[in-house]
Amino acid sequence: MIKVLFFAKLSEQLGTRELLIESNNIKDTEQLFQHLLKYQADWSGVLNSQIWLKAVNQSMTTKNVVLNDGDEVAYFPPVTGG
Amino acid sequence: MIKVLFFAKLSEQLGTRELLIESNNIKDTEQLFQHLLKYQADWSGVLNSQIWLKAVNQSMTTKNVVLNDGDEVAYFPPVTGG
Amino acid sequence: MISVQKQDFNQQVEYNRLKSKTSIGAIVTFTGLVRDINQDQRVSDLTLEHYPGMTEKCLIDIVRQAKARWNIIESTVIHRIGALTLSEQIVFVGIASQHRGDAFAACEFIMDYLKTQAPFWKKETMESGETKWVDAREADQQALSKWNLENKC
Amino acid sequence: MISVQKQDFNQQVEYNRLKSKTSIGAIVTFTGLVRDINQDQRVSDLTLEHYPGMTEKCLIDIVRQAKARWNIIESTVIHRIGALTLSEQIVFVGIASQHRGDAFAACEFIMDYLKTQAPFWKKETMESGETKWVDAREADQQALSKWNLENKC
Repeated sequence: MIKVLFFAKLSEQLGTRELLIESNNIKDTEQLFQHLLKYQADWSGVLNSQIWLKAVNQSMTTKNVVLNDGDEVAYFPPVTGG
Repeated sequence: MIKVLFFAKLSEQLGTRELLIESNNIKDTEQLFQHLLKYQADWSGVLNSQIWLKAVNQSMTTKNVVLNDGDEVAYFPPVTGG
Repeated sequence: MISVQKQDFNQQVEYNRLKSKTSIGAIVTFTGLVRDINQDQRVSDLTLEHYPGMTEKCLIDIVRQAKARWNIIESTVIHRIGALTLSEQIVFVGIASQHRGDAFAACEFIMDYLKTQAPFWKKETMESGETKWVDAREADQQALSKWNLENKC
Repeated sequence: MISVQKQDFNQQVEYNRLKSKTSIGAIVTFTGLVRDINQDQRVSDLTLEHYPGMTEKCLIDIVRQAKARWNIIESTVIHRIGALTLSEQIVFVGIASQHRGDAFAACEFIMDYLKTQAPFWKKETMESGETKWVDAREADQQALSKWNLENKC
């Protein structure tokens, strides 16, 4: 299983904070994103509406990362703390 | 009269904190310094031993400044507060 | 010390914690507060969301990078989460060093880094009652660029 | 607020004074302390001499120049004089601004300026009992040069 997390505005727009996805057919974050685009009818609109940041196992990355069972992938807007 | 002040190490070495000097023959800070060099036997050694800073009427300056009766001239080492 | 917390913090307590050794000659503190106007709108409250686990990991990494660059004797980073009102304290960064140059640079570096890399998000409630997720500022990205970072959180 | 004083100051009191308006989003404080080692010698005490009148004039001018360069909502500069022991507070500079960039820059500018221009002198007593006037540091001159000052005190 891949644990997928959404935060802040993205979480609100998708109406979802956390998902568990079967990892059998998902080799990397590129495939995960393609999977999420079709996950629900309106998700592609939200996911393509702006650039979201991505963290794999709690490290931000802009690369395509190979995924293994148990990995955690998070998507979120640019951060605004501090 | 010109009020002359010495601070910190310079004051200790000259053994003087404050002097009042007749301003009649002293037109500017260059003449004042020449006057101080001869003020006491050992003063030229101290005054020439390093570069001292100078403030005229409480503003630092490296220039030769014209002096008037009532002016205040201070000499001191590089500052070390903070 | 690193903390992500709901409760408020106290300037004197944090200052005293930093002032722990006789080798310390300089303490710089930064405190971020809820401001009344942001991006031209009047704010009355805000809520801070975060990514539990990653936030702490990211703050630890930021402090580690600061310690690799500057001489730091003590450091503190506190970031609050949850609901905050006007003028409330959001974030505290404190650095104690021998010399002021290190303390100033490390404190500003940590804030610049945190602002663009640590996973916190602000949602503002305006005086009008409307709520709005705060947009990231280009100025914050620019502030970070001056440090020539290789790795980010 | 500008003060040259013998008595100690309190971090929380000064912080609260700076945190005076809802437009403030950032507070940066600097505190300088008596360090145990200076220029490779173990220090036990120090005495601060100053030029009464000129010191205050100089600090006012430094703050005025900082306000001309950055957005400053509140500012405080306190410098102590007289006898101080190890770890005692020497100087406090606090800046409150809308944004952190102004607060950091103004606070560091004031310290860099004060260090080379304000007429204070430190005399240290070493652990050995020997006393010594502190030498000015080349690093402080260099720190000042980055601000491209036109007029000095």
